[in-house]
Amino acid sequence: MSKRWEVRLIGTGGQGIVTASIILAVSALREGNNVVQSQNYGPEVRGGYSTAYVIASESSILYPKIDRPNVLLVMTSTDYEKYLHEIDEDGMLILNGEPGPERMPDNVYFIPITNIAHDELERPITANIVCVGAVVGLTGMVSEAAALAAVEEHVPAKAVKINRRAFILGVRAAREALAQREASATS
Amino acid sequence: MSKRWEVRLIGTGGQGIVTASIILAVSALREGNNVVQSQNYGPEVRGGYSTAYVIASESSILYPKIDRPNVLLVMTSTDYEKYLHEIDEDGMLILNGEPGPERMPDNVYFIPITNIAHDELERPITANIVCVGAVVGLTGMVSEAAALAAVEEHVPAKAVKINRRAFILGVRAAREALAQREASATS
Amino acid sequence: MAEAKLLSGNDACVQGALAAGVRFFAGYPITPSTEIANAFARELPRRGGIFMQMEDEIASMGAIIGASCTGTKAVTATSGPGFSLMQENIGYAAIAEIPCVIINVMRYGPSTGLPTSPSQGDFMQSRWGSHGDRPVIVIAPYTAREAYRETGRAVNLSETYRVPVIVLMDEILGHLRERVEFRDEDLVQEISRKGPEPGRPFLPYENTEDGVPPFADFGTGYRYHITGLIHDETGFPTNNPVEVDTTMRRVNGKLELHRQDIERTQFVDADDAEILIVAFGSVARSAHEAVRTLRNEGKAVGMVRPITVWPFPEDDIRTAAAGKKAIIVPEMNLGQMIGEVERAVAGTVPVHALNRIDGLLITPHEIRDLVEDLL
Amino acid sequence: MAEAKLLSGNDACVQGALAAGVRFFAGYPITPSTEIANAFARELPRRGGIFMQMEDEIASMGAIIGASCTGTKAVTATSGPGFSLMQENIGYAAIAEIPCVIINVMRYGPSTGLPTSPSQGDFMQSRWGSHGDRPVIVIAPYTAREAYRETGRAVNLSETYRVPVIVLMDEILGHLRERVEFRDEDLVQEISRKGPEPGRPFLPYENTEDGVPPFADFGTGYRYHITGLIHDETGFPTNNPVEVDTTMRRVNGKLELHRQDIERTQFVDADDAEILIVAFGSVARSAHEAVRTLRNEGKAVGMVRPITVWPFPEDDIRTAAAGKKAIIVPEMNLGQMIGEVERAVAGTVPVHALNRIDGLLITPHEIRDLVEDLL
Amino acid sequence: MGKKRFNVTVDRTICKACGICVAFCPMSVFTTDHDDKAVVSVPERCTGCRQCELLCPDFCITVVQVEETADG
Amino acid sequence: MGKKRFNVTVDRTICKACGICVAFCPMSVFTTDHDDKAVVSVPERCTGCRQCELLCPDFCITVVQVEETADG
Amino acid sequence: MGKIHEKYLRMDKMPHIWCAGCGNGIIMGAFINAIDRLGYDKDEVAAVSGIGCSGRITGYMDFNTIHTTHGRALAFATGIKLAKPRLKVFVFMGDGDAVAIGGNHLIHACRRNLDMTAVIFNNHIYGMTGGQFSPTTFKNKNATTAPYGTTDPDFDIAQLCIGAGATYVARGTSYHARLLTDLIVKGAEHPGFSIIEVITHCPVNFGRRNNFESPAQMLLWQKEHGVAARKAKTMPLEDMEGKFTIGELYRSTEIPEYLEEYGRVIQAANEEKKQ
Amino acid sequence: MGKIHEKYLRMDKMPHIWCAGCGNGIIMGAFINAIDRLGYDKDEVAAVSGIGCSGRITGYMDFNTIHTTHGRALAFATGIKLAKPRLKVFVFMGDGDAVAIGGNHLIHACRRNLDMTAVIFNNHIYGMTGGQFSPTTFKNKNATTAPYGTTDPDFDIAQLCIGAGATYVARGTSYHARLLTDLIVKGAEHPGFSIIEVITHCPVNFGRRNNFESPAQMLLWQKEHGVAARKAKTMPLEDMEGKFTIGELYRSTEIPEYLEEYGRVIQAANEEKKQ
Ligand SMILES: Cc1ncc(C[n+]2csc(CCOP(=O)(O)OP(=O)(O)O)c2C)c(N)n1
Ligand SMILES: Cc1ncc(C[n+]2csc(CCOP(=O)(O)OP(=O)(O)O)c2C)c(N)n1
Ligand code: SF4
Ligand code: SF4
Ligand code: SF4
Ligand code: SF4
Repeated sequence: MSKRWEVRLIGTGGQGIVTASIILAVSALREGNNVVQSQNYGPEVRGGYSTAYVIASESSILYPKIDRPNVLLVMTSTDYEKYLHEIDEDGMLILNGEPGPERMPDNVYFIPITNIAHDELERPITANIVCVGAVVGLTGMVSEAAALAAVEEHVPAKAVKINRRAFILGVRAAREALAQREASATS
Repeated sequence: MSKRWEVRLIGTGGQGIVTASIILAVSALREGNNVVQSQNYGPEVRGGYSTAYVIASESSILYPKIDRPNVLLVMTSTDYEKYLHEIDEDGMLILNGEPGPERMPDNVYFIPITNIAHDELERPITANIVCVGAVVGLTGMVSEAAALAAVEEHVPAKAVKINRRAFILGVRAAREALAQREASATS
Repeated sequence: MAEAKLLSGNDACVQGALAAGVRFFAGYPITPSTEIANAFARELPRRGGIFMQMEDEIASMGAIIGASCTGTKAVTATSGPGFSLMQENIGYAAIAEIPCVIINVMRYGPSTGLPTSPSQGDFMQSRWGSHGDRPVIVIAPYTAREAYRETGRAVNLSETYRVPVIVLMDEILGHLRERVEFRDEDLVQEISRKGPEPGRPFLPYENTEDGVPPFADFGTGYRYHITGLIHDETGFPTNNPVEVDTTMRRVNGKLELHRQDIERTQFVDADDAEILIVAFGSVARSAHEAVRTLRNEGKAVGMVRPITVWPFPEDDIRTAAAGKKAIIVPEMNLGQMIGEVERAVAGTVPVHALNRIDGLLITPHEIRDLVEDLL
Repeated sequence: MAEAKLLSGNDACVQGALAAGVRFFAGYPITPSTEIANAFARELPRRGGIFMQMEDEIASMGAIIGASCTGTKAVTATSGPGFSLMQENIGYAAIAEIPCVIINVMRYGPSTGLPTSPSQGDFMQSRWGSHGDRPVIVIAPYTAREAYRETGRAVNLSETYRVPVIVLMDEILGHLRERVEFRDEDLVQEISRKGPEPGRPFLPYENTEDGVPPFADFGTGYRYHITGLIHDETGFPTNNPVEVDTTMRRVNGKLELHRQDIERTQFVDADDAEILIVAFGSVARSAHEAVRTLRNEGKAVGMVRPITVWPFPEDDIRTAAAGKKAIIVPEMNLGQMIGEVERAVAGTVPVHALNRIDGLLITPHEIRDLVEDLL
Repeated sequence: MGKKRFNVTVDRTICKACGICVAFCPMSVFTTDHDDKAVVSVPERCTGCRQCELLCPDFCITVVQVEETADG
Repeated sequence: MGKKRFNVTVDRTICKACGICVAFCPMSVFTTDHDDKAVVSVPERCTGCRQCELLCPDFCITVVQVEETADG
Repeated sequence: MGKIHEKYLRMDKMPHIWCAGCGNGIIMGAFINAIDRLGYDKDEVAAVSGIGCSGRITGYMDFNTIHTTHGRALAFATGIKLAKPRLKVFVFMGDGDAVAIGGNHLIHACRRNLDMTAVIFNNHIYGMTGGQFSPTTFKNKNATTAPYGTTDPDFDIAQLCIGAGATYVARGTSYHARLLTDLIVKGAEHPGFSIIEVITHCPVNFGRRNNFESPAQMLLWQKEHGVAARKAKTMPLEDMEGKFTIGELYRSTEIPEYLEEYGRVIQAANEEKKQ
Repeated sequence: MGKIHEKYLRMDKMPHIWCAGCGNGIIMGAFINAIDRLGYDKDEVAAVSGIGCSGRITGYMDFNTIHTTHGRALAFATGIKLAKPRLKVFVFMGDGDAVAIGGNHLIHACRRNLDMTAVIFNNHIYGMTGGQFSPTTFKNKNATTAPYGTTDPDFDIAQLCIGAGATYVARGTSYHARLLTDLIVKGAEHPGFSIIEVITHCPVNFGRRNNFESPAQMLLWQKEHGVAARKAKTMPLEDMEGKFTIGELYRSTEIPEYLEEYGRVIQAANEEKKQ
């Protein structure tokens, strides 16, 4: 890991955003990186927005905050323009949903996270693991194997199977999105 | 009042020592002096020793404590040797009781305060006013008139008469003691 | 007001508060402040005011803040242990900007300590006792006459600047009865907090130029919100960094804008002194006495006495200290104000501590001895 | 101990405390310290220890003191409002010399403030929050690894010196999970208070040479008395000035005797720096980051980080400051530690404040900018 | 006079999708949409008991009696 | 065997002259001296009820049963 | 709510911060209905709250409102009422707020009998701090500080208040919202201190951990376990097992209202002054 | 006392600081008689007190003793008992200590039912601070903070404790010293938290201000106004007017002792660990 990864996830309370970020953190850690993870508790907002983040880097991480993430995943909105200015210049923005018809900037990706969890997995609660897959698939910040191991560690024993699938579907959706982008770029 | 008077009274709780000191203070104040008065509360000792003091002076009183009083009245003991070293060089020590047969230092006076209150006044509670009379009579630190007025102000309306007598008996006992001392000095 | 009377420090505080219009007291007894509660219990009902004995000091502090929300001037009195318990709600009063006065008659601590012995051990606590940054004014009188006048002033400063004001007494002053003869300058005025300006929209935490927003008494038609959460100008909670910063800098900065009005410092023979004593409260009486004696002997010594001890009068100290040979800071604690003095003079003058921590007042003698050593 | 794990600051505190032998926790939930209570609730029963949720913070503090009287190592955890409420009993622990550890995960104050935002607003309160003069050790870690090690050390210092020890965390550290890989130097030893010496008469508050009397656990055959009144060597109340002075000077002076053992300061590129940053806690992470970047650019900047923040390492600061061009003190408050730094350097080096009070962490950027301005 | 009629509305912008109205409407007037927010599906069944109004924690629901029409 | 006999003593050095024993001894064993301190005046009346012992707040009073003498 | 909430709530502060399905909103609705029924002018109502989710209620209601410190709402309220008796003072507290840290102020308020009305939101958990057990959590429940299930015995708030000398004690639920409005109205009309305990629900921090699938299920639990006090009296004891009574539980007029008595003090003081 | 006091008191600390005739000494006597009867080893007894005249009791008794902060004795005691359950923990508090500033800790101790015994010295006044009224002062009494007579309603401590869930509640007086010893013995033997309220007297700060001429008169008042609980049940209500019951007032064994229950937590935790 030569790059310093700064990944932020935005969701609503109960969506498992914090767990997703912990899984990313543990994956990076297992691969020998330094890592910090935290979350913003809303201003005492119960059940309101929740944001979590991970920083992973080979060198030690002192300043523990993210000013502009290089990966931002938003579960709660598809309004990419609103979030574009929050990321780093060469950062990546991941949104939960289907892309609209208009042409998007190159660094914006849509992954239908909720739909995958809801329709394909029939377990909405696994959306956060789909997230993990999506981030790993799109960024390659950690190996899929490390991430999968971390997923298995952080979900209830009874739910390992379904979450493994969730992760894989997330990765797959990411690959598709990347392929599509490549296609449209070369087209 | 050219002198700085530092008067300390020692008694037990309930003997009215604090009131006595306040009366002395008010008398001095009425005669135009500066005055401070306070008391030591025992170390949370309930019903234990209580000591009160007055400082009166023409000039302003800044340091509000007495290191060595020039008048010390002790209600609770007749052991004058114990208290002699607590007073100022030219201070006066007043003890509650009858003098013993031995020869005493010139600055020690015995006034049978309890006896006067008990036997002559038949109101033990007036002992503190006898005290006031004794101090005023022995020291002349304030005029008897001023002291008497202050006494009348500080006792319950119903008890003015008896306390006036108590004061007068205190003064009288003081005069007798002075006369006696003079007599023995000249003899 | 002319007649001389014998007045204790504690009673003088009560008289001063009443003269400034205080009509509410809530407290919980504690030595050596209890006489203050006793006197309010006697005096307030005579004026139609409320004396309330609460279940503890936390509740007392809550009750006076509540009373103050209605526009009623309110006071509590306590000593060390109770003062510690009040800190959370003092912070509340500071950030919600509710005027109120706390009289702390210091006794020897920590914990139960020596309940009937004096101390100046709460000097730093009075400034820093609450969590978070909070403004506070702390005033330390040194005579009964001053206890009267300065408690009155405490009430007025609290009303004027919407800030809790602490009157820092000690056991000696509280229990000392002394001759008091009020003069014209002792007259306590009744000053009340400024209200909403008619015809102007009311913003309960308005970022006014003088740093002090108008106050609307509960029940007078302004239905606004008071909270101990950080709030914006409307009084409602915010965590927007800009608004948070604005509110906190205004609330904590407003006293700085009015230092001149708030500060009060006494200088005694300070100008031409070689040795300067910096002292407050009852210890300053000993210091003053020492100065008097030494000056009579022709020795060049003087005193600076912060009456408003917080905000600490660092400029006064710095100015007075310039060119002196040494500074002495006598305190009935293990060295608290001395830190502020050291900071103010920043190494330009050597600063000497004189601490007494045995429950007894520092004597003029001890101070004189040290002055003579240093001269 | 070698495997790397992801550990939050709050959890690290718990692990460190357990490693040092803590078997009792009493607390009352409060953001952002609650995870500490949660973790103790899970871990203590597994070790046969007691987790107790009390009715408030005052009771929590009382309960850990009580538990400690039996020889059980005891901890509580809280944040600003609760910390304010604990001050009276912290004073008690200090004067009665009962070992105990208080973890204060600082949040933005005063009052309810911004409960989920970080702050360093309790720096001064941790030293001065109780009435009277009381000793205290305050330790401020800056990583999870250090939170583990320093909480363990806090327990041990508390046991060794019979003094309350405060672990001063903040919201950022408490909630930050980070990679922790313990090395040998992180190993937390189990040190227990010294007991009565067999064959020697037991004096519970003996005026020992090292300032620390032996401690007899309740129920082990020494029937002595503990009180928050000032006491003599036997532990019974006294108001004899000589005894009072002796006890108070010993209790408040004992830490001075062991400064070397208690103090811990980190120096980062401080020797040849022209500009020195003095910072603690999470702000020191930003400062450290700034130093790293600036040094890469060849700029002569360094950092001194007090880990033990109280007693304040004034000698370390003074020595490190000598000859520097300027000192910067960044703090998430309106300027608290800076006062100590100013006092330590006594005007020999200009000291610059960098305060942030909007609920956000000071960034390395801001520090770098100021350094560059000053270079 | 015929049966009283009521107009039931849900303010979708503030509905938090808690499901209370759906569960407690005795006439099953409500169903949920894809976001689990309440939808007034069968308003004509409403008897005006106002249970939904009272139990909605977010003040989203308004039940208004409809003026009887002339031919009511 | 005859009537039991008791030895009643008051420790004058610690007696605070509160008057409780005087008031509550059912046999009026106690009187007071010039300092109002308790004096055991009529010890032979003591029946050993120990009321004085229980009620003296200062632990001054001891009631001890006297060994019966041979001719008792 | 018809349009009542638009009259009494600060609409610009809505939506409130409470989680989906939280009982706090229902109680706020029942409360403003009570105020409407009582016909109080908004300017003469003072609403005082402590810290907790429930404590946020004062931010949403258009009265003279104050959000105090944790556990101390009653102390502040006491000052307000004494200093300006014409204000109608209502105090809102969570169970932690009222009977954990604030227990002392509660029992003293009960004892004093100053004319105020307190509403306790008893959701059996510390909501705001994320689900620690409270002094009213039943046995064998899950909470973050009770990972092995709770063992502490719980308070019966109504009994506690009665023992402390309260003169009006009622219990409602958020489910029985109409009854709750009635109880608040009666409490407010009672001359003296009145306590209304409201059994309510925290779906997020209590429900999720304790096998309640939805807020509705928790309301259902209230419906099924709350028994009208009158009815309970005639029920066999074993049928009440695990249930709780609702309605007016205690009322007495023997103890005079505090300020009435204080009037006597003022009178005595002034007579003495005249002498 | 025979020689019992020489066994249990720290004779070198005598005479104690209490005023002449103060009830505190009598209660201390009754207490050490109880300990003697219980046969506890002095080393296994921990005596915990708060601040007040009554709080000074721990200084005089030869046990493991601790004099804590005002109102907090029960909190300290809770820590001691939990950390070392084999200690027999006794807690001594004044009425101000126990039900003014310390009220919250008292009700929570009642709720928790940890096996300790609390003795409350109810002299209806703040003695140590010189005679302010307390939450147990009756109406129309004189106190330094009630120069026009008290108006605050007073707590019935026993009712308060019962309301809070206490499992053993008794009331004695300093006059009925033998009964008091009995009640303390029974309280100590009760498995759980036990409260013994002792009606006692402060001749100096209550008596003198309220027309009691002597300590003896105050004891007499106790004798005349304390009615055995059993007898009271059969008495016409009007005869009880102004009187109070003494004896065991409440006892229940329904609620398990706290540490017993906590044992279950430890067990559960260890089972989980093993898994
Ligand atoms: C002195 C203090 N201690 C602790 C807290 C943290 N705290 C905030 S709310 C709360 C309890 C919340 O529970 P409850 O009172 O039942 O209200 P709810 O949130 O459930 O409505 C706690 C412990 C605080 N704010 N202040
Ligand atoms: C926090 C705190 N507040 C107040 C006090 C002062 N104080 C000491 S004892 C006491 C009350 C004494 O009354 P009580 O508890 O009934 O005991 P008694 O002296 O009558 O035995 C008070 C208010 C204190 N020590 N600490
Ligand atoms: S009750 Fe209200 S918030 Fe809940 S689903 Fe229905 S309309 Fe939405
Ligand atoms: S009861 Fe005790 S203290 Fe009182 S008079 Fe009798 S012997 Fe003395
Ligand atoms: S945490 Fe619980 S009590 Fe708080 S708002 Fe959410 S559901 Fe309501
Ligand atoms: S003041 Fe009262 S309670 Fe205290 S020792 Fe004296 S008589 Fe006893």
